[in-house]
Amino acid sequence: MYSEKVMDHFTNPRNVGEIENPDGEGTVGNPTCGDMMTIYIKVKDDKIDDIKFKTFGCGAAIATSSMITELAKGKTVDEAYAISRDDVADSLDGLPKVKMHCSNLAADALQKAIEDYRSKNN
Amino acid sequence: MIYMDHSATAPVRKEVFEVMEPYFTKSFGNASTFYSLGREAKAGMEEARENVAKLIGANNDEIIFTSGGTESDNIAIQGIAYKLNNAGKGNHIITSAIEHPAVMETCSALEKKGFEVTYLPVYEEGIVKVEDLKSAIKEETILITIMHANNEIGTIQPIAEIGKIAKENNIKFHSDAVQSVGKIPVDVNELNVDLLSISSHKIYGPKGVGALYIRKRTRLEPILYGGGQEKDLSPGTENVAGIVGLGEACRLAKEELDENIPYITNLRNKLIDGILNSVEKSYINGNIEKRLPGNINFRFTGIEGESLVLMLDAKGIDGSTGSACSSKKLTASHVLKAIGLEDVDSHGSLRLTIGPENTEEEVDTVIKEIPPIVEKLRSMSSIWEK
Amino acid sequence: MIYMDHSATAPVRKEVFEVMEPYFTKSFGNASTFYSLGREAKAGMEEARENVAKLIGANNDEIIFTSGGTESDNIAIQGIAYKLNNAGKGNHIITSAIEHPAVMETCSALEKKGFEVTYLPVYEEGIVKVEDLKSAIKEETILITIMHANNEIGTIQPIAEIGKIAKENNIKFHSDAVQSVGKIPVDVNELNVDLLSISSHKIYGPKGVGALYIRKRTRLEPILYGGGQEKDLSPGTENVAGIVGLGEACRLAKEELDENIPYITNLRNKLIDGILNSVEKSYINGNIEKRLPGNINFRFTGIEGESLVLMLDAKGIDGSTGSACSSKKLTASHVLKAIGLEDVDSHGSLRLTIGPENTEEEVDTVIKEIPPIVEKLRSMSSIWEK
Ligand SMILES: Cc1ncc(COP(=O)(O)O)c(C=O)c1O
Ligand SMILES: Cc1ncc(COP(=O)(O)O)c(C=O)c1O
Ligand code: FES
Ligand code: FES
Repeated sequence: MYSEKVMDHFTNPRNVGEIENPDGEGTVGNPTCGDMMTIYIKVKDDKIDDIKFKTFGCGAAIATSSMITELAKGKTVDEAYAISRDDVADSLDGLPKVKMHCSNLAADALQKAIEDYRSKNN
Repeated sequence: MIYMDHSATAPVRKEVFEVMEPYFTKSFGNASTFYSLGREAKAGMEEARENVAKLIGANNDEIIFTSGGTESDNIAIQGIAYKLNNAGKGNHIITSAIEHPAVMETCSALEKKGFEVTYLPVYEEGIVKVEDLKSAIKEETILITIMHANNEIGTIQPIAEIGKIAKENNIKFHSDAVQSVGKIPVDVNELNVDLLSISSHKIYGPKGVGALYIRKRTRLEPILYGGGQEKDLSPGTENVAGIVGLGEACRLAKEELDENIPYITNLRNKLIDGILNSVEKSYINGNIEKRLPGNINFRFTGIEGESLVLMLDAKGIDGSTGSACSSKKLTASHVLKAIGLEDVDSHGSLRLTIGPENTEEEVDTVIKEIPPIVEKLRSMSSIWEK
Repeated sequence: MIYMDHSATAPVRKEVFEVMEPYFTKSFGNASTFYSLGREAKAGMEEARENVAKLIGANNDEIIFTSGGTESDNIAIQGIAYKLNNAGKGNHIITSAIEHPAVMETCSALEKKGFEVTYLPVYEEGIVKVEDLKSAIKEETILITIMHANNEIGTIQPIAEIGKIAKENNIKFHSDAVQSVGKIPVDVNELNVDLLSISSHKIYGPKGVGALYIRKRTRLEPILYGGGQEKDLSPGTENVAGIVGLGEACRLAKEELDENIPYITNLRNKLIDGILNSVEKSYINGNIEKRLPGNINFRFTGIEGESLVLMLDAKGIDGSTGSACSSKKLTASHVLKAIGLEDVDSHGSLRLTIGPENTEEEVDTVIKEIPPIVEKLRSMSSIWEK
């Protein structure tokens, strides 16, 4: 059902946890299937310096959360903001069809965290 | 592998497989033909019919073979509904809120065709109240269909009492006993049922075969048409090997029932205690007493069941969950909803169902493996706070 | 034993059985569960789907698995009839006079529910005329269901031509290909069918499993309800072992088709010639050319088929008859009636159907055994006069 990459990120999730006093924080949740994820970011020199996540959800939800933290880390804020749901799914060698919309919220959570960062720094 | 998903399916037992084997390649005749080879097949089938009948206290000619529990449920429910409705007897059906989709979807299809269906509530316990049933009965009620034991939370319904009320009111009564047959005593006369569904693969028989008990003089409108096999209700060339396998599975189930019940109950209770004592905020869904010997349905706050099942799988432990995330339609189990769980709580369910081949050591392993997995998932959960 | 009743059923081939075996006791998972064991089962099923699809030139996702040819026929015919009738497209169905009961009884049940059914004649040849079909089509025609090859007399219908006409008239077309698949080339696109029924046990797979080809974008009203398996059309826990067996049977059938056809045709012709030359007043029922390679349907004046079959059985030869005496309802085969046989003549029918494992020596034995048996029965017959 899940690709090896998904299973890898699910069993060994990267960057789990919270950041104290983050520069930005974004929480998204999907009412139908009920997953909830929060992304925390630290920004330094306009780059994502640190990023962590916490997720309540299925294997796909955990894997996409983990994957986006890897994709975003070190990127500029604008680059990170441009990461799409499809980018996340592609980096994981795809997600099952039913899970494409429900569990693939990590990009949205990161964008929300970045928006939070931008609103605080304007 | 530690297999604890017996309510989903069970392996074919060695003894059952051995009895089936000759019917594939040697005694392969069509049971409807009358030369020797056909008669051999027919004899195997009729012996199986007797074994099924004996397990549930029925007569041989009250058993028809089907392609599984789903077909049995459909033949029974649609069959009674159309027969009695065509005869002008009414259009009202009573069922419960926690039926298997084979019953639930059949009822809801009938609703779209003009039948009226009452879904009885089951409350936190997961058990229908006989009083609710009584008040739901009306002039137009033609059928009551309520499962014997639930496939998710294992709760056992008061079938004998319901059957008595159905009889008093002259209403046909069907019970989906797919999960109870072979696990607890089932006697069609004690239970007062007119129709009762059985599936082979839940009791160590092969998949794709089942049976339907039809009390004498109960008439059904057929929903499938063909060469007249199985009293014109489940036509098609008989799956002789499968039927023989179901028969043997029933024979063994009857023989071993008295021994299995205390053994399985004991393992189950040990597993429940082990987990509830070591994992905080862990609970059991549904009534703990009136429940199948082998059924456990845990609820762990703050985590999601699909990830839990996957992590257990990685440790070689097979279980299942009613979490929305693991369903095809991404909706939470209707059973967990019916016992009043909010979506977020139904996410955290884990069903472990124990069979006679599970051992005490396996239970010990599971008690050891679950807590750290729950802890790991909680540590990454956005909704878990100590 | 000389088995010449392959149209009734065939043994499971050794190669097929070996592929099925692990799915009973080892890879026994429920294909709907998502842990490893379930995924193994699912993978076996999907490989089988591909093998079925390949044999008939379909796409994998156009194949659903069923519990046999009978269920396939019912799902297809009732499914289209209700779907299109509910959509107000009409209520007229065209079929032939020689369909298998799975089609014929389904059509006649629909007649009772307000559908109109035209049964095309097949004449002495046992083949429908395309001209008759054309004149039968009307505004309200929603479905044509005509079998590919007949199970009794083996005659092959002009399916590709019928399909073309159905297409031109925008009418859904189903063909019961239970007897032709694996015996002669079947390609759903060449045949222009929208739906096509397959049964496993006719092609050396296990009983109790079948498939239905459903052309993309063809919508059916379900007749069975449950857990959503097989596109919601054939719900229930999948018969994984059976499905895997059907898949392997299809793979082998495809591989061996080119070799089998001339081999079987040759045996059949030898047997026909041998009998017609040695038994006076013996005939072949139905067109001799447009016929399945393995099918022979003899007619012996003055004797009755059931006694003939029993005497052959005593000699270790298995065949069958369309005689009224061997049927459950004591009525002559509707197929033999449809080709114009009087009751007394249809009594004398003997069907022998040859498979690839039959040998030339077996054919020689049958040619030797039949004449004295026919003679013996005629000598005691009250209607036989030289
Ligand atoms: C309670 C109940 N009813 C019906 C069924 C359907 O049986 P089958 O899978 O044989 O169609 C099942 C299992 O799937 C079940 O647990
Ligand atoms: C032409 C035809 N259609 C349908 C069927 C029914 O198939 P099954 O026996 O698998 O239900 C048969 C055989 O019995 C057949 O010969
Ligand atoms: S969190 Fe529910 S499907 Fe992924
Ligand atoms: S002669 Fe006996 S049934 Fe026909």
